[in-house]
Amino acid sequence: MTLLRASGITHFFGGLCAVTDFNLSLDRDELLGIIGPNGAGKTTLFNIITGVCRATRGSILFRDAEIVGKSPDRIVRMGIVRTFQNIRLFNELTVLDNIRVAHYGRVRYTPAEALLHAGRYREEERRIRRHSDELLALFRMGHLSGERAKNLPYGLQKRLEIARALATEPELLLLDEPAAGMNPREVDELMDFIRWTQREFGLTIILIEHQMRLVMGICRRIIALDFGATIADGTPQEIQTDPAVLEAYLGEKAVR
Amino acid sequence: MGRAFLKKDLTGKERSQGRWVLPVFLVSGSVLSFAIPHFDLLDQYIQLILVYLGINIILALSLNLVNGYMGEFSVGHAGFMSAGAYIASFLTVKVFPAGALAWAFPAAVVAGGLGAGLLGLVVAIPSFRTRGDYLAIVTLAFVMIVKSALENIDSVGGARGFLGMDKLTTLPWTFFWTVATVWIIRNLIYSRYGRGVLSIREDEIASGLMGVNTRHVKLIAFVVSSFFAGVAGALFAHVLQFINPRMFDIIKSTDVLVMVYLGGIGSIAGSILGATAYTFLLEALRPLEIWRMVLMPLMLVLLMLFRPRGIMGLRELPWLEPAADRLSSPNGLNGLRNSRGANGFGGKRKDE
Amino acid sequence: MIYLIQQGLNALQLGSIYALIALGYTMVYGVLSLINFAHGDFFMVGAFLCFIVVTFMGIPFVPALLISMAGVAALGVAVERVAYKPLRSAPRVSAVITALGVGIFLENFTLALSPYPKHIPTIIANTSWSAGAVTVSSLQVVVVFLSVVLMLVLHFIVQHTKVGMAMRAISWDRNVAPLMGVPVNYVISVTFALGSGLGGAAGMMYAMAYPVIDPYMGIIVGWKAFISAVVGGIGNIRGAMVGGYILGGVEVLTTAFLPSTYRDFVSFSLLLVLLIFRPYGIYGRPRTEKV
Amino acid sequence: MKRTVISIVLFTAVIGVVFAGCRKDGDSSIKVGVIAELTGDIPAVGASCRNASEMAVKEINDAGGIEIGGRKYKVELFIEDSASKPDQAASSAQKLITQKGVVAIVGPNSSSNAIPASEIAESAKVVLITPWSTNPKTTLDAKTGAPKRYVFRAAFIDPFQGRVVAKFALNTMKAKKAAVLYDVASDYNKGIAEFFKNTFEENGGQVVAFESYTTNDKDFSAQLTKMKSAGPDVIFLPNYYNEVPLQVQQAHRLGIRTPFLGSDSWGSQDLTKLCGSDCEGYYFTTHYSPDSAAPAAKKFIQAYTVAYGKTPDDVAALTYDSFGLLRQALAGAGKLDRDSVRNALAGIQGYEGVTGKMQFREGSGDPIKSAVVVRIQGEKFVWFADAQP
Repeated sequence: MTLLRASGITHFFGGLCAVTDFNLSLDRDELLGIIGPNGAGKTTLFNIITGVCRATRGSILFRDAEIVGKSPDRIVRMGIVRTFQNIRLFNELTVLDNIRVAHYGRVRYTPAEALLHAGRYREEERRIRRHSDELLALFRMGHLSGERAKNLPYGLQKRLEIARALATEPELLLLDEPAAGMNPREVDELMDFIRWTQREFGLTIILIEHQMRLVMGICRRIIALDFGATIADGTPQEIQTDPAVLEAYLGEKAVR
Repeated sequence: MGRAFLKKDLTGKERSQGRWVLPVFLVSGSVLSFAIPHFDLLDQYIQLILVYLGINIILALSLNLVNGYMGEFSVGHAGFMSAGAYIASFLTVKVFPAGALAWAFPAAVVAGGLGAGLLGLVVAIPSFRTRGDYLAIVTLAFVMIVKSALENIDSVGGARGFLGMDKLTTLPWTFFWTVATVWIIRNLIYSRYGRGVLSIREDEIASGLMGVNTRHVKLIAFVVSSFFAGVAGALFAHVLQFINPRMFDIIKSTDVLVMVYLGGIGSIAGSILGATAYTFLLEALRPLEIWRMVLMPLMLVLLMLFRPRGIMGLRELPWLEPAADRLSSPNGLNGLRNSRGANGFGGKRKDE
Repeated sequence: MIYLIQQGLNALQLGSIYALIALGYTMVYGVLSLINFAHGDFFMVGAFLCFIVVTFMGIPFVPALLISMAGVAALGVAVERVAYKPLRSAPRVSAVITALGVGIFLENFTLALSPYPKHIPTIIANTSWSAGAVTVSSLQVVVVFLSVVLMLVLHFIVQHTKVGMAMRAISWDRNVAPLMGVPVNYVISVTFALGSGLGGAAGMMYAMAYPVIDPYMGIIVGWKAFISAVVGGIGNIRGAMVGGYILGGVEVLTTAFLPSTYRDFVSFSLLLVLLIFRPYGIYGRPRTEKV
Repeated sequence: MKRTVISIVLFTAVIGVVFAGCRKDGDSSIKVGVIAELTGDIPAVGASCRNASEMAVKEINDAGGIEIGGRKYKVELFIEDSASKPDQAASSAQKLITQKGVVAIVGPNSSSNAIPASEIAESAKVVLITPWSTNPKTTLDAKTGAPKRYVFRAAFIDPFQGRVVAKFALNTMKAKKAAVLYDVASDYNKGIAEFFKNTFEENGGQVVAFESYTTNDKDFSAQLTKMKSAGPDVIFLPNYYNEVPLQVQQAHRLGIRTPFLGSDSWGSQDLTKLCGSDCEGYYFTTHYSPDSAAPAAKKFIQAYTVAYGKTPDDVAALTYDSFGLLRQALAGAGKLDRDSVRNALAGIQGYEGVTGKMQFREGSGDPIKSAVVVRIQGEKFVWFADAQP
């Protein structure tokens, strides 16, 4: 069953074409990897899907609903959420509040109820609270819930960022270079963690990554981008042997 | 003030202490607010200062919502205040019958707040597109526009000012509105909108990408903030019994800014403290005459150097937080903690 | 038509002064991202220095200008060292509030010394030339000419000297610049010296053009110059100049063609409209955030 | 928890100590409060007010005080800064009344400060004399329109002066077309400008330009250029002495040669200092002219000049007269209670002050006094004509 269908996505950055004619049909429960050298348009693609930038041309259907042109928060409520290449937590807020912020779109009470702490407020807040506590416990961060996010070590900040994304109750999770700055042992842990998360939360995941080991290790399907254009789409084995990829991506890497 | 007083490491047990402070304060405060003027427990001068104090708390707290909690830099508070002052005064003087002022006054105050809130809506819209310094300019220009407009409206006296208001702002009313402001703004902060406000301060883009409707949140924050600025203006007009456009110039805005940043951004207790310190110091330093105005900014600069976020920056008195927000959750974390869960990645706790 | 030319000349003079003060704002902002709200009061100090130097020491124009500039530059550097430097890593707004405090302090300190307005004696022979019904005064010429010269000098320093390059480097990225061997503290001091020095020059010229000065003269002019800087695109030198002339032009033209009671109302509304269409000013670029 | 309580207690205690103030029982002195704009946007006004107050009180005390009911009382002066903010003016008044127990208050000066302070004085039944406030509403009850009982002023009010100036322009200067430049944000300037316009037009004149600016503006060239093209016979500047020189100089620079006319706000010797020769030969209406003043006034002018190095401006003169009125009232009251003082003040017949002869209109706090027209000659203000509306 198709969850996300992108067709003809094109995005210009002042004359420069950051993404050209990107097409994708993503099934539920897939774990898709996107690779490509720096500047290939991977993050731009995420920005388009999440509504940060608006595609110049093309359409993206998520569960058969158009998302191009919608605001980021609408898209989150529809069930797409992402993490960031450089961690972007709410630094001065506590771990718990970082999680609770992400419940914004899932809360049903009106501003008036919020101002008066009346009506559905209490019940909903209790629910958010319980959900957040469970989530933190599941991520083994329950004991840290009162800590300010900025005080966490790097690895825990990454973990919190994923937990925060999951608090929005997404169907599709976009991970932007989750393994950046990790040593091989941590990458192994991360691979387990991503697999576990996908299973536990029933997610579909798109992953941008430079660490080939991670991508090849957990993705069953990989798309390779170069200069905004899709140059290959297939299983890890196919990608590894694809001449275009070798030339554009691995070739470049070898030179480096 | 000791650390125990400002607990920031949140352990449930200590948080639950001091719960009695709030109810005791509310009850004794409301009794006193009636008793003081009735039995003349304090002289008129101190009563007047207490009224100013209430108004200043309302102003500081409402500005803190936008500047401290949301992290914008608005200097438009004087404009909202003047809107509230003029609307309420116009109503009590020219519209409501003189005999009905007892019930009409609260209505006038609310109307003043609503009028200011409406202006807040207008100012919020540019905040969708711009932030920081550009928004500061928008609000600065807003203050000048409102002042200039008022100078040109002859039916409210133009530059000569508007008068004829009765002294309707009593101590009980001041107390009521101060408590209402603290309560409602606290409620807002400890709701999903309040967390949205905080997340905008921390990282607006990430906030939107975590599902926060940033436009909606900004609108609410601006409207609530300007509503209470309007309320403060209405109360102010009915204690001075005279208003003119010049009272609400950019200097007034900077006074409120000083209160907010003195007391501490992102803290209700901070705003209360900042407004209190400001109001009382201004009066207590009177014997210094001109040097009072030299000393005050100097103290502000020194405070900023040693406490850049203000006295209570980003911290809160525990008994101002709602009971439901306490960290000791009914489920008990320990039960959940190690039952099942991620084979964590990402290293150890910092303190291990 | 003659009326329009005359009003245009008026706008040019007013705009030059706004532009000159706006430059100080923009310099500091460009390098430090700090709105130096005390700048209007630096400007006031410049005018008072000019008063002291000219009245009590009888020093002629050019040295007086240099003394004013140097004095205010020193003040700017001192204030930066004492009050702003410790706050470089603090939240941005703390420094802004500190600046506000420094400004109020300067105003009231000057006031405590002497509350009465001061008169600046004539420094430059005041002659007017008339061409038909259009009148140009020597003062107007001096103010506009000097402003333009100072702006050009500043432009040269920023674009073509080593220290200017360092300033641009810091404004580009304050964290990376020191790694590239840029002496940050020194460059920031130079920035403050330049920005404040310009404020001092503006104060002196203002005092010549409008020779009655008082301790609060910097407040409104300062805010207006800040508006000019933002309208032009804060942090951008060309923007500050253009913004100053726009504000001066708008103020003069609304007075010229509309009832002057509505001047503030109309001119600030116009500026707001401008900011709605160009939210980051004329030369400003939004700081695009990488996601 | 203990520390919480202790902190709160300490905080309250500190505030209590601060506000308990010193409540001395000074039976042998009369307490008089002064509210002056020492800081804020008109510090020069506050400074003059304070100087004149201190001088007036020193004079009284050097003369042994005021005799009331056979006993000599010295005057004890309490000066408060209103920071030129209405709320601070109100709290100053309240503090003087309740904590210092003053018999009377002199000040505040600007109407926007005087009105809220007068409300407080009125409700506490304490005499308040504002030296300088010219807004007609200062002495009137806003609700009923009737005069306040305890609020007086030493200056004449805007409508009076507006009419005087307009008549002078029409009849003496023979002007047909007038232009006005005024500060729209200041009630004094705006008030006189409007009353001038009304009177001038009612009597057959024509106001060809009615231009405004905002407080703290220094550049008036746009407005003046506009006036120049309207071609008036006279330009009326009801503005303060620190702004007038700029306006006149800029007009001259623009080639305007029309005569200028002013109001009592020109009445500071600083005007000629700031103006240089630019104001030569212009007229303004004011309370008194130093050369024609009464001997007592001359004595004051001289003493003030010696003490403060400058001739007294209108604020100083009016403050001094406020004290003069108060002194006469106290001496005539016979008793020191607030109501007797009030009645004695209201009943003063023909007080001869620095700013001329005055007495209060029946049942009102506004004085009846005459205006003079003064001509600027060199450094001096020279008497030109007495003026009645």
